[in-house]
Formats: sequence, C-alpha cells, structure tokens
Amino acid sequence: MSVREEFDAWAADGRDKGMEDRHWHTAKHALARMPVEPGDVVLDLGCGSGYAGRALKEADDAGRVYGLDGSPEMARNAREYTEDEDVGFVVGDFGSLPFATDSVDHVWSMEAFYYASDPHETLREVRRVLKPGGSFYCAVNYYEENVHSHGWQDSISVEMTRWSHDEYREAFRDAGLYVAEQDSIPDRDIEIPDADAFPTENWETREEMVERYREYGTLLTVGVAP
Amino acid sequence: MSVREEFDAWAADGRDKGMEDRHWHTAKHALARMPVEPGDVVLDLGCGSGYAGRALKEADDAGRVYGLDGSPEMARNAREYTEDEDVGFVVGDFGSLPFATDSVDHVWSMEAFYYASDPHETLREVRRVLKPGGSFYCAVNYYEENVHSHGWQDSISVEMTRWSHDEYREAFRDAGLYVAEQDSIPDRDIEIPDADAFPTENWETREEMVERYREYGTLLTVGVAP
Amino acid sequence: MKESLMDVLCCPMDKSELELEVDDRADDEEVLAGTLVCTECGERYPIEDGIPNLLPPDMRDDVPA
Amino acid sequence: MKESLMDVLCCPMDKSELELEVDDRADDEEVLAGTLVCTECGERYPIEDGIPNLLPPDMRDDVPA
Ligand SMILES: Nc1ncnc2c1ncn2[C@@H]1O[C@H](CSCC[C@H](N)C(=O)O)[C@@H](O)[C@H]1O
Ligand SMILES: Nc1ncnc2c1ncn2[C@@H]1O[C@H](CSCC[C@H](N)C(=O)O)[C@@H](O)[C@H]1O
Repeated sequence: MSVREEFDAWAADGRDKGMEDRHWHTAKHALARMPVEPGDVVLDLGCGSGYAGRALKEADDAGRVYGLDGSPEMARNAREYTEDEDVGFVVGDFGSLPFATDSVDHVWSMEAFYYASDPHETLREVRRVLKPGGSFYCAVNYYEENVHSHGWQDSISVEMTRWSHDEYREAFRDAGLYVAEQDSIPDRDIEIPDADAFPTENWETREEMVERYREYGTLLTVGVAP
Repeated sequence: MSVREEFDAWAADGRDKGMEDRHWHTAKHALARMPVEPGDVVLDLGCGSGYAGRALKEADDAGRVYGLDGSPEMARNAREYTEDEDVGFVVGDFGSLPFATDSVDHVWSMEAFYYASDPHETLREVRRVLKPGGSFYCAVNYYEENVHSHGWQDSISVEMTRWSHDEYREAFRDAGLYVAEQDSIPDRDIEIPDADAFPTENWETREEMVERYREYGTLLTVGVAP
Repeated sequence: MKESLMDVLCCPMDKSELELEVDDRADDEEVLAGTLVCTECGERYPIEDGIPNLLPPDMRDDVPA
Repeated sequence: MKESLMDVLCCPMDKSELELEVDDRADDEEVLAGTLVCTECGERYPIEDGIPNLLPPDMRDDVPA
C-alpha cells in the first residue's frame, strides 16, 4: 500500500487527532527548544493533524508555517483545524520536496521521517531547502534502542526505517548537516496504571511500560545547515 | 576583586564541590544532549571542580577534555579530582582563550559564561576555537527571566552579565554562531520542603522556590560554528 | 493556499519556479482552486480545496481519486 | 599536563604556537613543571604542578603568588 492509501485511511478514522494527543506529550518539549524568531518560515514534514505548526505559530510568532503530508486526507483535515491563514498545507512527498533551495528557516518532523522511502535522500532534501544556519528537528518514537517499538512495522504497510542514535547522527552528517543535539525526551504525561493492572492489553509488565515512556520516550536529533 | 581572588577563595572553601552537587541537577541533562563522538576534543569554560569534563569522558568516550578556569586554585582542585590523563586543566581567561583556531569539537560552560568581562568577545573567541560544525553549550542559572537570580550580584565582587533568552540568541548570532536550540531545563532533583516549612532561610514562599527550580531552572543556549 | 506560499514553493521534480493559475478564490489572498505550472518542465499540479498537490506526478496518480 | 595538549594550545595574546620547555616530568607523557614560550612574541607562561598558566601576563601577576 502507498503512503497515500495507508494514511488517508488513518485520517478518515480520526487517528490524526489520536496521534496529536499522544505525540504532544513529548513534541511540546522539543518544539519549545526550537530557536524560532518572529517572521521565520517553518516546514512540518508529515504534519498529520498539523498541531506542531499551530503551536509554533502561537508560541513563537513564526511568520508562516507549512505542513507537508503525503496523504491528501491528512492535509485536508489539518486545514480544517485552523483558521490561521499563515498556516498552510501542501500535499507532497518526502523524496522530492516542493520547496525552493534556501527558503525555509526551520524544519520540524514528528513520528514521520522514517516513512521516507529513502531517508538519506530526504535528509539531502531537507538540507537543500534550509537556509544556512537553519535547523532540522527530527523526532521519532520508532528507533533501534526503543525495543518496544520494534513490532510496529507489522501493523503498517509502509516500509519503516529503524535507525539507532548513532545512525541518525551519521546520516545527518552524511547529508551535510551539522549535528547540534541528540536527546531522549521522556513522556511524563502518559498515565501508567498501578502494578496490579498489568498485564494490560498492550503491556505485559509495568516495568516495560515505564521503560517505553519514561525512559526511551522520543528520540530527538537536531541538525543545522551550514 | 579579580576573578582569581574571588574564586580562589571559593575553591579554598570547598565551594567547588558544593556547586558541582547543585549544578549537576540540570547540567547532566544538558550534557546528555551534546553530540560528542569518540575522540572529540571538548573544552569546559570555567570548569570549577571539573565534573562536566569527567562526565563527558566517561559517558561519550570524548577523546580529550580540557577545563579552563581563571582561578588557579579551582584548576588545582579539579586536577586532584581525576586520575584520567586525558582530562587536563589550564589556567586562562575567557577574554583571550589559549586555544588554537579550529581546534576544539565542542565547548561547554555551566554557570560561568556571564563572568566574562566582555561576553561578546568571549563568544567570538569560542567561535574562533570551534571547528566548523562544533557546538557551544552555554548553561546559566543567572539570567533576566529568572527573577530569583537578580540579587546574586550583591554577594559577588566580579561583575556579572544578565541577559535574557533573546539577548543570548542575538549575541550568539552577532558572534557568528548559528543558534540551534534554547531551552529552560527544570531542576527536578532539588528537594522542596512542604508548604509549612516556609518561609525558610532563603525562600519566602514555596511557590517562589518551585518557580525558581522546577520552572526556570537552567537556561541552555546552543550555538553551532559555521 | 495563500499566495505568499508561492515565494517558497517550487516544482518537486526539477525545483524550478511555478506559475499560478487561479480558478477560484475565497478572498484576495486565499486561492481555493487552480493549477501550479512548472515554468521549466510544464508539469501541471492541481490546487483543490485550497491545498496544492505537489506529489511527483507518478505518485499523484497512483490511486483513483 | 600531557604533551598532547600542545596540539591545541596557543599563546593567548597573539594565538601563535608555543614551545614547551620541560623542567620536571611525572612520566613519559605528563609534564609537571616547565615553561611555555610563545614562538612569536617570546612571552613565557609557567607550568606549575602540571597546570599551565596561560592567563594574559597582566592578569597572571595581579595577585602576589
Ligand atoms: N513519504 C511521505 N511523504 C509525505 N508524508 C508522509 C510520507 N510518509 C508518511 N507521511 C505522513 O507522515 C505522517 C506520519 S503520522 C505523524 C503525524 C504528526 N506529525 C504527529 O506527530 O501526529 C502521516 O500523516 C503520513 O501521511
Ligand atoms: N573571566 C574568567 N575566566 C576564566 N574563568 C572564569 C572567569 N570568570 C569566572 N571564571 C570561573 O568560572 C567558574 C564559575 S563557578 C561554576 C563552576 C562549574 N562550571 C560548575 O558548574 O560548578 C569559577 O571556577 C571561576 O573561577
């Protein structure tokens, strides 16, 4: 199945909103670190419901925020969730970004980058569109050290890339981005039931659930364009 | 009084160790974000007891870590706290760094940068010594938005610079550094007594103490050299 | 889409400039329907419900609309 | 100080290379006492107890040792 088919179905299901709720737990901390200045142009790759762009616009006076998504239904929903005319949406693919060279101040992506059919190509595209000194905030929950994420591929038809911390840093550098930061951001907001509630539908033991959320959380890698 | 007189006295008092204990609460989170690779050369500006260099050496296989301090007694103590020959110390001043141009992979500084007699000059020096793509992790508890820090100057003879978030970003850019990140790192480790313990020796109300530590914490600004 | 988006958009294939053909507007600024035409390769990208579809042509057409 | 520190050190004043004069060593690598001499301006910086003092000369001497 294509990105479009898979994620159009998610959007029709309302899973865009479900992801927004869950991803916000860690995304808000990463977004708060972005050095966005008034007037900056920010691009959100795989925007889903578009919450990141809305948040950046409100918090930092970002000038314009564009959400790109390969699923027309995701983009359509996202457009309906905001009245702000300086938050726009574009249907496009991570493999060939429809943005001009040196046109964007910062790129954001949450739980989306690893769906790129060629992640190295996508990093080169990100580097191309970023202005010198612009940053790429790449946040993922699906990564090698997070063993609890390894099974996710089984329920998604689109092929996913599972890199480690080291592989992210190396791939950023290979694409010509400087690596400025790498961090695991714990999810402190998700409610974890008492021990006697386990096993739950999703978790064998409380320890595993604690490790997944409070320890591994979201892997953030920040690159800067030269 | 000079930096040397002021801080030689602190070192003789054992205040180097006291700062290490308190600053570690937030410094450890910032240190964990640094993208240090095996073999990298890291410089710690105003190293005090030298704990940051020791930690980086242990966690990341940093090749060599050098602590610079304007107080010979601080440097002497720091040297005694480690056996690692690849952790070295140098007495020097923030205004004219004795490090070669393009020689250092990353620069770290905790609760020290604002003592520079000319902080803009120090940023230019940092940029000079950093290799292209190298980062400057600058962490401070004394800054404009942290109103609880405003009184600190009264008890220190060395003149302190109190910048806001915006002023840090602007000064980094003026010195030719890209700004990759800015964040407030909360101190979640310091023990805050129950409400009925207030006022304490240092705090009128519990709310103020919570704001100082859990909310304002440490301001981290990350710059990257082009 | 707001017309100011044109400042940063380009053709996904050859990264050349696009030209905007407007069929329908919500107001002075907001384009609801139209086409983006690549000034270099001539490829035409539709704008529907205010959202330009700039998928590479082979991906755009992979599922019947 | 370990001799490998020489790779990255320079004169704080004119940023020129330094030359190492060793008076006392702990072992092959570790220099305990000696002097760093600027190859350009000739300024001499002392190494004491394994720590080079590279303060600018006017700051080095501001307090009697
Ligand atoms: N190759 C590709 N090109 C463009 N978008 C893609 C893509 N692969 C996946 N996506 C989009 O990436 C999104 C991943 S889901 C994450 C959505 C949002 N960032 C959030 O945090 O909730 C989906 O909306 C999907 O349509
Ligand atoms: N102009 C200057 N040049 C070099 N070192 C300086 C300086 N001004 C202050 N310092 C040093 O900066 C340190 C500040 S105290 C902080 C120490 C340590 N980084 C920690 O986190 O605990 C002191 O050791 C002081 O001697």
